[in-house]
Amino acid sequence: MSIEAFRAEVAGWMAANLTGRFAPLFDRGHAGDGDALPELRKDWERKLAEGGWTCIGWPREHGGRGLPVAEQVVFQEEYARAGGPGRLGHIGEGLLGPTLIAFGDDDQKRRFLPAIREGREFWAQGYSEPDAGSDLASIRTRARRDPESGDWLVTGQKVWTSLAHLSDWIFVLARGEEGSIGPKGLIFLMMRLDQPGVEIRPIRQIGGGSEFNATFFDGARVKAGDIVGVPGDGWRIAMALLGFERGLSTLGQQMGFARELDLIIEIATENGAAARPAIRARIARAWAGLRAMRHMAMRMLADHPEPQVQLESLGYKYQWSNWHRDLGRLGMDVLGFSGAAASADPRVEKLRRLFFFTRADTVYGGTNEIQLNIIAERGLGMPREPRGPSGKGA
Amino acid sequence: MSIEAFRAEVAGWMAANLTGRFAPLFDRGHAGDGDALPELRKDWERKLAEGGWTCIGWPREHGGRGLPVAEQVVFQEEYARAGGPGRLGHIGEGLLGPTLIAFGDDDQKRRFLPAIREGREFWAQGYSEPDAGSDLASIRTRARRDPESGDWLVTGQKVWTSLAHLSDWIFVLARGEEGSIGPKGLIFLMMRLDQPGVEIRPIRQIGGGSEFNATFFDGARVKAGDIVGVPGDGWRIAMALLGFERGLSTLGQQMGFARELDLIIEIATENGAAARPAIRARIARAWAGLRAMRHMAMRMLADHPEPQVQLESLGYKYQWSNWHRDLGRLGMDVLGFSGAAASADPRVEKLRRLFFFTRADTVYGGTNEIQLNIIAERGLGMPREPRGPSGKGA
Amino acid sequence: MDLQLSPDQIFMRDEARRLLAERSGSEQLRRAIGAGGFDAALWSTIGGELAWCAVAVPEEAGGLGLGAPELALLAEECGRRLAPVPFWSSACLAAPLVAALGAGEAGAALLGRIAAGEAAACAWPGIGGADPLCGTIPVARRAGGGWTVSATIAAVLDASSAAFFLVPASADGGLGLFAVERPAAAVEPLEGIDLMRPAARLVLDGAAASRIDSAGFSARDFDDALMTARLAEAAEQVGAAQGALDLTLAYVAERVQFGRTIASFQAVKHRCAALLVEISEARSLVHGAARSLDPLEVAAAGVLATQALFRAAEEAIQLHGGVGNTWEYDPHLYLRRAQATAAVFGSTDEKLAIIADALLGDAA
Amino acid sequence: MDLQLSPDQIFMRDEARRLLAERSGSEQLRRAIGAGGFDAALWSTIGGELAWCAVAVPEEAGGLGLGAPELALLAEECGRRLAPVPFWSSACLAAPLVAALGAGEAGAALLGRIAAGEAAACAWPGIGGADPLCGTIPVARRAGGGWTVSATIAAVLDASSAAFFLVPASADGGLGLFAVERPAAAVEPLEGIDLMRPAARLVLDGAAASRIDSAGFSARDFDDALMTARLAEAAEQVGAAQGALDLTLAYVAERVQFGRTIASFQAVKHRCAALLVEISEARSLVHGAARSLDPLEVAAAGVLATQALFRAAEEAIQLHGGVGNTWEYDPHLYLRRAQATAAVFGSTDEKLAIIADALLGDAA
Repeated sequence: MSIEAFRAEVAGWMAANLTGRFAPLFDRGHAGDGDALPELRKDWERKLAEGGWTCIGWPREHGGRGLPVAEQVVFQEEYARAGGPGRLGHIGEGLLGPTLIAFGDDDQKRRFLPAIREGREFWAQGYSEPDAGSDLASIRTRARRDPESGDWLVTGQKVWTSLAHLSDWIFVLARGEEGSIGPKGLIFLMMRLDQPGVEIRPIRQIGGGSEFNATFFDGARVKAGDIVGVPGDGWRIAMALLGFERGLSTLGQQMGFARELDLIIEIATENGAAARPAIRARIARAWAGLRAMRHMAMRMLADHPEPQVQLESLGYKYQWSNWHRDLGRLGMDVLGFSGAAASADPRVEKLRRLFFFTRADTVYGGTNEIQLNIIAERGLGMPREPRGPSGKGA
Repeated sequence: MSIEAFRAEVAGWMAANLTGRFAPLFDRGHAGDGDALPELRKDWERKLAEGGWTCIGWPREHGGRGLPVAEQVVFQEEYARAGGPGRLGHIGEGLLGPTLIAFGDDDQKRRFLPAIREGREFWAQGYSEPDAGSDLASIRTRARRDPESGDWLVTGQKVWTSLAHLSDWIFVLARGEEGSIGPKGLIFLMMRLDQPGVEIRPIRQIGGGSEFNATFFDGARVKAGDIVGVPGDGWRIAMALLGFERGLSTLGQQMGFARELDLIIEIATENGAAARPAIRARIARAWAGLRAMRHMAMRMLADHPEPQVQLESLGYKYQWSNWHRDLGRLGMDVLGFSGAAASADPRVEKLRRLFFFTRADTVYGGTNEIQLNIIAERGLGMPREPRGPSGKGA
Repeated sequence: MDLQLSPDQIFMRDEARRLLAERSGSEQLRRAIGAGGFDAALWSTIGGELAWCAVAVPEEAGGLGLGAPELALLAEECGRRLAPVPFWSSACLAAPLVAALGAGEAGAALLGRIAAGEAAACAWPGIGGADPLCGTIPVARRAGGGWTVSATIAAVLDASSAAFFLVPASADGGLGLFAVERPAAAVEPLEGIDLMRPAARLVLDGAAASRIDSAGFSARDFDDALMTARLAEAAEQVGAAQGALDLTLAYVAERVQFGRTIASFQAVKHRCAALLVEISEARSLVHGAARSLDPLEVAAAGVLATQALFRAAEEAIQLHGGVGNTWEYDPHLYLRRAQATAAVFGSTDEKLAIIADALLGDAA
Repeated sequence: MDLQLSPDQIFMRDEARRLLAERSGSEQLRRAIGAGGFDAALWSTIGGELAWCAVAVPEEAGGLGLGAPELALLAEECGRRLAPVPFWSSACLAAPLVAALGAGEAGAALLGRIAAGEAAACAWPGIGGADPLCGTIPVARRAGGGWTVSATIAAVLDASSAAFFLVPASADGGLGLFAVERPAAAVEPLEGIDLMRPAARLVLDGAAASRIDSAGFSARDFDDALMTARLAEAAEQVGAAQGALDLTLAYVAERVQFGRTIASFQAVKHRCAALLVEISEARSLVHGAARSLDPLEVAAAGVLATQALFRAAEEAIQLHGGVGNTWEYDPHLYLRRAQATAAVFGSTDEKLAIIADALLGDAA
């Protein structure tokens, strides 16, 4: 099938299916709105699965369609263009699945992958902790082996466990070896969320929504067979998983950015802000940045990006998140004072959400500061930032 | 005399004297043009002295006029407003003089202060070294005592010895104690420049001028009586001297800034740049920054600035130097492409000089980076930046 | 000629700072959010007991007869703690407006009420624009011996706590200033982004009004009468910027990552230091402009203060990391103030245009 | 669909990089300054031996028939080392202009000469503006069987090394493109700020000229024919930004202050890292725009590249400290290029206005 035929197929499927009972999902559930309409969105995931639109990049032997990068890009673009809702299946499909494909055993693949692909089980991620935000190596959640059952008993706290209250499983990075420090002695566990030792509390965000949680473990149980790799492998697996996070969703994300910019242009044209030279220049600058991101993604998504591009791709998260944060502010400045008070216009509310939510873009998934450290140290070969005297801190 | 009468007196004197043979000095010899017309400017210094306009803030007992801050401010303003040339006597009057008044012995005061006040002797400063730019404590120039004469013999190199080739004396911070490191064991010496052990080489700056020198000492001799304080006092004295550098010249400097901004406005109005919204906004922003500097100076120059103002004054150098650097760029952007090629218009040449020279503002006298360290550490109480393993470096 | 604060000014500022540190901390702010962005007890202390609103009211009207410099100092302290009280609306906006445009007993009586701690709010159509009277101006009509005013104003700041409203309205073919008592107005609270300065929709349907001015005034007069309010808004922004920096400094001094306090990372130090410079620049301009009340300096103060506050709030969220994006930490309260005030009396580009027009002549 | 470079493109770029690292280093640049900003030997290698100027010349005119992507790659490498040769003027500006507007044998002959390594320069009045033809357009007159052109052009880039000049001129009531051989022109070198791309005043006093186009063209056609030159200028700026960053990284890795390399200070690291992101952003846009030659993307590439280069040059000077302000260190050479190119084909605000007009409609 030609790429254009494939594009038409995606667009056609979306048009035919994102309608009727799924119509309310149009453009919902994205950043800042991530906890919207959860049950309907789970149904939507199953709908997608029936259509063969989940896990299209997974290898065929693991139930995927093994589609090449170009098709995956097209899918992301058309999904976003059609106003497809935020994907509740994203963490399973994009993070845990590839991790299991790379590091899981056959039994795990058999038990977990089909449920992800079919939209039957949803995943949350458990990495950050209150005292280990950017500094994953200093996590303190402990996993001790129950000598009788061979299961692992987990105690501690994770934060920013996105959508844990809507998920069935969570993967957890924990300290599996008593007394270990830093990246050593960590273990990567897969845990059911509906059990007595787990408590999930919503974290209220600055815009008012609650897409993230703090999740508390008090002797929560992980079956012996539900660890990935062996104890001590946790760091290596976690780092690989973070690598999966980047990539294809980029282009769908950019399509969403473009829709946001279009909305800002629409409002600026309506309310007269488009007549102000400073606003005009900022909108033009935003457009330039968006085009740059698009071409950057096209360079990164080449089959074999050359070293120069690999180096530059270290900066992509910093690039998009700061662009997006600025866009959030631009939206408010286009609204002017009318954005400061409430409005019956849902477009205004969308821009207000954008303003608050984009503040998190430069923090989650590696803060600006961590990104710049990584670029300087790994990309430019500059000296590493020294750790403080204690691995744990004051 | 009322402050306004004093203002009129300064203005009147300048109008009456910056004329005739001194007319060519109008607006010359400032930053980027510091080596212009040196002999005539030395004559001008003597003319100023005759008029009683040198060292007006020095205490009466040391030959000054003991004028209060308000009058000194007015003098600086009117001097600048009249287009008075860059002061060749500045280092003697503003730095070495106050240092001797604070730390010198009676003999030194008698020998040096009158010559400074009367415009007979000019001073250069010898602090920075090639391997000790921002890091004064790591200087390596050595001073050894000649056991016979008691004199000091100095060997080493200083850079950024401003106008050393036009000066009679230089003060030098050197390592007086063999094997000492850091701020310990330093000595503050006063050295004649016209002697065999001294070689002065101009440093060509990026704009083409040569206002600074590298000065080489090869056993250059300092008389036993020409050290300030005692050996080992050097650091304390040098730091005090840097404190004298800030202060009143600020307002004269701002008057110069205002003239530069006026020039930019004049050219923008002539060449049509003033019709471009982005240029208009930048000019307005520059004006706002200049007014802020003015009021900041007015707060700092209060007789007893409160602690809040003392803290904020740590940032003043960073503030003005970055403002000025931006102004240099604004001038070129107002010129547009016509600034890229040469011009017969001296105003264009002035803006070109400004563009290049202001690049140095954020470096000399403490780089941006050092300023921010100082503000963070001394002003905000944040942790000190650790020194590296060696005091000397690789 | 210098800008040294007098001992009285320093005393007043330090007392304000002390009071608000105690009475307008994080917990109190949370309670105020629950109460619609208003702390009645704090207002009774500030407006009533301590009579902050009397500061710039003329002595003959029962005030202290001080001026914009003192108002600016108090506004700065209020901003620093985001004090949820209508000090700016009453003391910096309403009082100078009445003092400038009001006349006779009617004006003096209102000033006396403000000085005594009654909250006032101002209602005009164009609060978000550079031109406060853009939009549909309310209409006043003679009724019996008095007046009625009819209007719908989309957003009035601090409306909910106001005892009365000041309304510029067209009257007899010109402009007049009217006071409408709270019971005569319909006030519909809005969900605004600034949680500490609530806005409301105001509906006046033939509301009984008393006229404050004697013989009308021009739009230009009205604009001039807002100069103190513009200046005080910038002062408040400077204070809020300082407050956001205070929060940040406290957090980075405690928060440990990679075995070090965040405050020990040079990039963090440099950003905090640069912020201090930016705030100090804006503060200097506010102090200077408070003496001159020169329209260009006031506009410039607004530009610098808006920018300083936005950066300080942005950095507060960023340097708080994950928790900076949570409701329960305070940085977002400052971001909300930053964005909400960014376009009061015109956006930054409109303020810069005022300056540019003066320096370079009109653009067109 | 992706933007992967082909093996041929990578080979071409890497060879260019290797050559220029060897032949356009700091010492060679110093010698070129002494020779008026031109390295004749390097030009003979690049233009002659290696035929870089043939890259985008159509095959039928003796070129390789490649396009803007390849020119951009070479321009980027030239920019990185500030190669003092008229590659941009000849290959990116003159050749596409002739290819677009020239016709018949006259055009083909000129393209052949450029492809063979003869340097060409373009002379028009408005090089500093968004509109290249603003100002007084040269006048062409028929003389005998041919033409003469008269004009004074204030600044022509790379004029001194040119073998011939391309001059748009008014002819027969329209616009025509003319070639004037070097001996027929008076070239007065100017002291420009960019030491590696010299400008000269060009005086044509009834100079013999040959007409290149067949039937005239519009100002819009002329503007369109410059798209490759605009794009290549942005590419060159990206390269220069990278070159300035290269310098900086090398210096901070060596320079020790306070017992540590400057590179170990986090604030320095973060600034270098942010610069890399900025350069990479501009580079991505240049690579994308080289494929599309979409006017909006080309304008956007100019905006980002101009900004990246200025910042990189500014930071190079700043992070070199004292020596960054001396003539003998190279950072200022990059700053000169940054400022000199900031307004070729219009300033940043004019480029943004092109984009804004397309997205938002005309301002007026």
